[in-house]
Amino acid sequence: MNLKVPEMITEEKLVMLYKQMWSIRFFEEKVDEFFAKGMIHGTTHLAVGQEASAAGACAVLEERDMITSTHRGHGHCIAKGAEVNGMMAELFGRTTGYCKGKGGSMHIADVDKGNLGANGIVGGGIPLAVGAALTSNMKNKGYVVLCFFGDGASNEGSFHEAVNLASVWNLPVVFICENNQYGMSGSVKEMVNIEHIADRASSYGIPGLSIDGNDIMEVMNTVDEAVKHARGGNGPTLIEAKTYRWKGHSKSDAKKYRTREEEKEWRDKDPIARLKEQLIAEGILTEAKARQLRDEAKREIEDSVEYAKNSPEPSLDTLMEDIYA
Amino acid sequence: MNLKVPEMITEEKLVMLYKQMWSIRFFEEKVDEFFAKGMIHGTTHLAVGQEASAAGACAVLEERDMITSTHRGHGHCIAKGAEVNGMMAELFGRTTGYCKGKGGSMHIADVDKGNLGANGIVGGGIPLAVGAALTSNMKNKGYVVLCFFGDGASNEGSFHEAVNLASVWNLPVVFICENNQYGMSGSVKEMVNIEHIADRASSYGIPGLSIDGNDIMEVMNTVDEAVKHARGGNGPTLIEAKTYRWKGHSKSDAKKYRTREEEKEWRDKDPIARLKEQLIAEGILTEAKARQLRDEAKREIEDSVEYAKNSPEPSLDTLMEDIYA
Amino acid sequence: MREITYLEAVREAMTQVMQEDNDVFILGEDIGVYGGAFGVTRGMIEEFGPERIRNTPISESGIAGAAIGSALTGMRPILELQFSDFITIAMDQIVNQAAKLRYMYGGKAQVPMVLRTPSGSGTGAAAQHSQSLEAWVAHVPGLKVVQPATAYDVKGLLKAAIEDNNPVIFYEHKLLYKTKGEVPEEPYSIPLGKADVKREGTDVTIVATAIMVHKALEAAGKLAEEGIEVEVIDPRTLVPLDLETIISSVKKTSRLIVVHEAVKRGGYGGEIASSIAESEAFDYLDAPIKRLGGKEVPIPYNPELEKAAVPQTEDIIKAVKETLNKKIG
Amino acid sequence: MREITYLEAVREAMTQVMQEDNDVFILGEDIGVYGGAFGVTRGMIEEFGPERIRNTPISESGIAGAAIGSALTGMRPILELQFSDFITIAMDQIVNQAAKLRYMYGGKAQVPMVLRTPSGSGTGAAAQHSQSLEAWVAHVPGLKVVQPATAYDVKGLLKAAIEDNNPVIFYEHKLLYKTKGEVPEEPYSIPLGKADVKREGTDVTIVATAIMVHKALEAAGKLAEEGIEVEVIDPRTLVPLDLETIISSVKKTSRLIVVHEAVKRGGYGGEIASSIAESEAFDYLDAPIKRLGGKEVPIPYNPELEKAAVPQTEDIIKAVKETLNKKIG
Ligand SMILES: Cc1ncc(C[n+]2csc(CCOP(=O)(O)OP(=O)(O)O)c2C)c(N)n1
Ligand SMILES: Cc1ncc(C[n+]2csc(CCOP(=O)(O)OP(=O)(O)O)c2C)c(N)n1
Ligand SMILES: [Mg+2]
Ligand SMILES: [Mg+2]
Repeated sequence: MNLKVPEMITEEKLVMLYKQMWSIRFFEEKVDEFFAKGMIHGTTHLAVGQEASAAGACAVLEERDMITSTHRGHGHCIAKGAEVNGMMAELFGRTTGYCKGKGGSMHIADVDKGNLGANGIVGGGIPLAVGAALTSNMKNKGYVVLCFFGDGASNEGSFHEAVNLASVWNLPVVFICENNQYGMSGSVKEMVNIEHIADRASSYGIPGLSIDGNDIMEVMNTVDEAVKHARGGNGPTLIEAKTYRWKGHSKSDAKKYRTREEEKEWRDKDPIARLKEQLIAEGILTEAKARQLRDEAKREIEDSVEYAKNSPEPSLDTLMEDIYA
Repeated sequence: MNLKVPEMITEEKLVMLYKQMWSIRFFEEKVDEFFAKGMIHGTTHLAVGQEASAAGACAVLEERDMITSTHRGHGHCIAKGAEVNGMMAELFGRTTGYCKGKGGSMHIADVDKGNLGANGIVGGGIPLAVGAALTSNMKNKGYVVLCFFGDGASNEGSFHEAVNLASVWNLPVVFICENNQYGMSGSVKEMVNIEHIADRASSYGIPGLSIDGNDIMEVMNTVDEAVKHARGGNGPTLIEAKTYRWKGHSKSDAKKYRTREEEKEWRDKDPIARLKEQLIAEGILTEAKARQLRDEAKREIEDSVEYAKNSPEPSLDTLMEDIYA
Repeated sequence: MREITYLEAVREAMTQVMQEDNDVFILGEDIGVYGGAFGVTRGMIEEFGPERIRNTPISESGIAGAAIGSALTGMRPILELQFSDFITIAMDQIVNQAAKLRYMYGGKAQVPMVLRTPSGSGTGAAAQHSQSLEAWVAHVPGLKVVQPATAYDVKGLLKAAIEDNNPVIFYEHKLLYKTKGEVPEEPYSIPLGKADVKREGTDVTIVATAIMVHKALEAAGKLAEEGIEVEVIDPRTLVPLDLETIISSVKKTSRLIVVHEAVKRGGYGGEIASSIAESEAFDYLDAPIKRLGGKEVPIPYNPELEKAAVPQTEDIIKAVKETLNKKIG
Repeated sequence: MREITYLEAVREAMTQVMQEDNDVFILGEDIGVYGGAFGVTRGMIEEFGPERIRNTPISESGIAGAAIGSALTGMRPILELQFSDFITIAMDQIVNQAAKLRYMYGGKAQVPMVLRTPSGSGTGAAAQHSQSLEAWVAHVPGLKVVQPATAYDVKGLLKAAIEDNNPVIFYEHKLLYKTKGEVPEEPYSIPLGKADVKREGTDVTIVATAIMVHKALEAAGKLAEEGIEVEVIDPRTLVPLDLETIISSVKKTSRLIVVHEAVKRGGYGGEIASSIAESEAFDYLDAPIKRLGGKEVPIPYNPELEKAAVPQTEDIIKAVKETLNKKIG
């Protein structure tokens, strides 16, 4: 293979990742459709356009490694190995959902697979990641925690406190900031007075790297290095993956804060198309195989909708369950 | 004058500052004595050894400029022009105290003189400073806000959120971190993974300067630059003044977390002795005049104790006053 | 009279005060062109510009502090928090700073600010975006707490809150934003600390807050068909609390039910119920005071579970009947 | 039996559990060689080392989150916050994360942690270091809340709290640290949710928490000289709350006074009083339930003002007499 990839990334894995990115995209588009139709309630935050950072970052993890996610967490969840059936069922509020219908989009977790959960509080998951990494160290577990958060979250105090803590305790965390240029309507240009959020690493004496988050190869290589660094006992890294969310912030967003031209520019940097080109150029994929994978991914998402629809609603008796352990 | 000082710093002002530093020290020592004797209750945090950063930073301010202070705030308060009588009376809990006996050491404020108050919450005053600077901008007041805080406070989320806000709004604040090497027992070496707290400025795209906080000249020159920068509409600066607190953290502190040798090293860098030498070398002060100023400062503090002791205790009727405006 | 929505009434109150008083400004996340998470400030940046409709970074503690510091120095900020659950991040600034500065400084400062924030469940946003935490701030001396239930009230109370010289926590209810009511165009204020009898009745008094006012009115309507006359009182402000109005009502009806959406355990209903029990009204009571509140559970995502977590109209009807069937002694 | 202080009992409980269970560790500011702001952990770093007696930077939100994250993944952290007022900085982590994670995840996670923190006034530390904010956390489903009043109780309750699989907020009272009592050397736990009758009596029931237990006992002693027999109940845990024990007592005495140091307005006393009024005990009441609590004021610095801000023994005596003089009907 001419592509520079981490050693655990085989050709099969690359093909799997290509399909996984489609799974993420189709999942999000399906959710978008159902929200628009009023068939799912609540709110949702879609990661269309950001597939490479989720898929790429999780691709280099071991199974025992953990992640913490965000309100925009479906992609991370899929990338960390969740079943789309349970995810879709959760969005439909069914008992077969990951949270038995109690959590919804903003709280999907898959603790068994090492996903410590989405979080409705911007920045709220960052200190949790540090705590999970502390367990890894104190119990000599050897796992690394990958902590996802947004550009907007990097302005929360919780970011600062958590990264400082991880740095002084030299914990195995990789902080990965998905800088999609906006926190809701607030553009990074207005909300942060520096060019690269990765530069905030210098407040904590840890490596800071700013990368193209739409290039899954760069994501994998960078996160892999950071994970190795962490696993080797060398402490945290802050990675900034520059990317873009194609859709609005959440279900209702007139997107007045950005231009259609800007959106077009970023759509042209579609991370899925990019991977496809690379894999075809390498001979790892053919157009036909690519189409087949895409269709499979699509069908699986459609199946997940059937699964969700056919799953039972929770009985009212379950309301007061699962509060205390 | 051969000394490099900001242009508003006259010889008289330097002489005044010499006396002021003694006022701070004697105030603190008197408070220490009364706490030890059980004549003042509550707790207190003394700034002995840190006189240069308080006196020097405030020396270059205009009267309309404001400060926010900390739990270790007596020095800042004196430097911003408060009367020691009202301060001592506050520590004695009397009606003539700055807060009518309701605030005590950790809450002395002198809003008329531009001191927006000490703060019992580590980092709690930093966002307040940003708000005061916002008023300056929105009302075109032209004043600058000097925001004191400690090295320990720089690990609080409030620091991060506030400095980020000031940086994106380009507000006239000067953040001055008095790095006295410890936050209570936590040494900077263990609690921060970088050499200079001033380096945190790079997270916000603002100037960051690390200086000798025991050299009042360096403090004055640096803060003066930063104040001008702010007043000129160029936004905030983060200054780190390295210094040391000679006494324990608060009233009971066995100081097990540091060595007596380290303490001695820093005592040898006494900021008051240093200024005296400089002024004598310049012919601005004589030994005799220096002694006289010191004695005057001492007497004023002793007088303030008399004042406080002779002041009335608040009547119980005042308990429910001053809650709502 | 002209009808507008609760949301429009909030906007109108702010707009009118801001036209009069240059010291008033709004800060918050996405309040500019986006118009705020619920669209309350939509259009305001066009009228007042980005200085006075001030978008902030996502940093609730920092922006609360900035609001407080600006209030301390002469501005009259209105801070919008997108969801009232996020006050958890700003609690130090609100509770240890805003509420206490005046007192700690011996009365030598004031903090005239309003923290506006939507609370309540019913939108499917689950446990971290659906809480009703007003009991926390009502427990803190130095704060005032407002919970308007109608478009008319929200306009008048917000003006009063902005003009108040103290920190006021102003809860808007998400599900009420779209409700309509008659609202005068001209500015008016409703004094903080004045309850409103939303419906007169003789058989039982219901004290209800925020969205529960509407559920109580609905229940009252249905009960009237059965000949039961319910008096519905909306305290409108929790601090100060207008106990007098409640006391007079209880003296008349001899029965009291307190309803709020917030979790019953430790909710403000306990304060209201106990205060009435401690008052002269106690001797008039013909039945124990009953409280209805949210169940002791984080708000779940599933819509049916979500509804079951907070009092509904039928629960109120049931409570009224139970109370009427109870006799003291 | 051996007498030790409340403070020593806290330390002993932690020490004994930590000797048995390697998953238990303590984190907090200055808990290492300094021994913590009140000296509770003094000597522990020597026994357990800096990994398990883990000094943290000053960042209450970060360290709370770290505790929660570690609990979620198999540790059993004890987080020490230097003053309970600082929970304001950690509220998001405690309320939106720790309390809700299990429920939001459909029961697929647990957060076994204890947040220990000293509360209360009386030390002259003024408004930001003297609050009693337990009503806040008691209002939040998913948390348990403990408020021990004696050396014996604190040891047993802390062991139970550490062994509980839920987030427990554990309030120690500053002024109780130096009080002594008989405490067995061997480890024991006191179940959460079990009130303790601290003194038996027949004329009136006082439910008191934390330091007010001692003031109530003092009042009871003085009243006994006048022939008034007061029963003093210490709920010990606010969540879960042992209502049964209070109900039985009220059935016996027919009179109830609830006393806490926290500000009366919105305090947990309202919950206790209202719950009793809603219970079967209501019919046994011969006088209205009375609540005593802190005045609606930030805690002032001056020692005399400070005392006047919270209930004192004389206030309790006065309340008992008033209650005894009142008759229902
Ligand atoms: C503490 C908090 N503040 C505000 C919000 C509302 N909110 C939800 S997502 C969001 C934007 C977050 O921006 P970013 O971190 O960049 O993530 P992105 O949405 O771009 O993925 C905001 C303001 C929230 N959920 N939590
Ligand atoms: C939020 C908060 N956390 C902890 C404390 C307890 N405390 C008071 S001062 C202090 C140390 C502060 O260190 P630093 O900021 O360096 O200031 P210094 O005391 O050295 O002047 C601590 C931990 C507090 N008052 N507030
Ligand atoms: Mg973003
Ligand atoms: Mg320090």
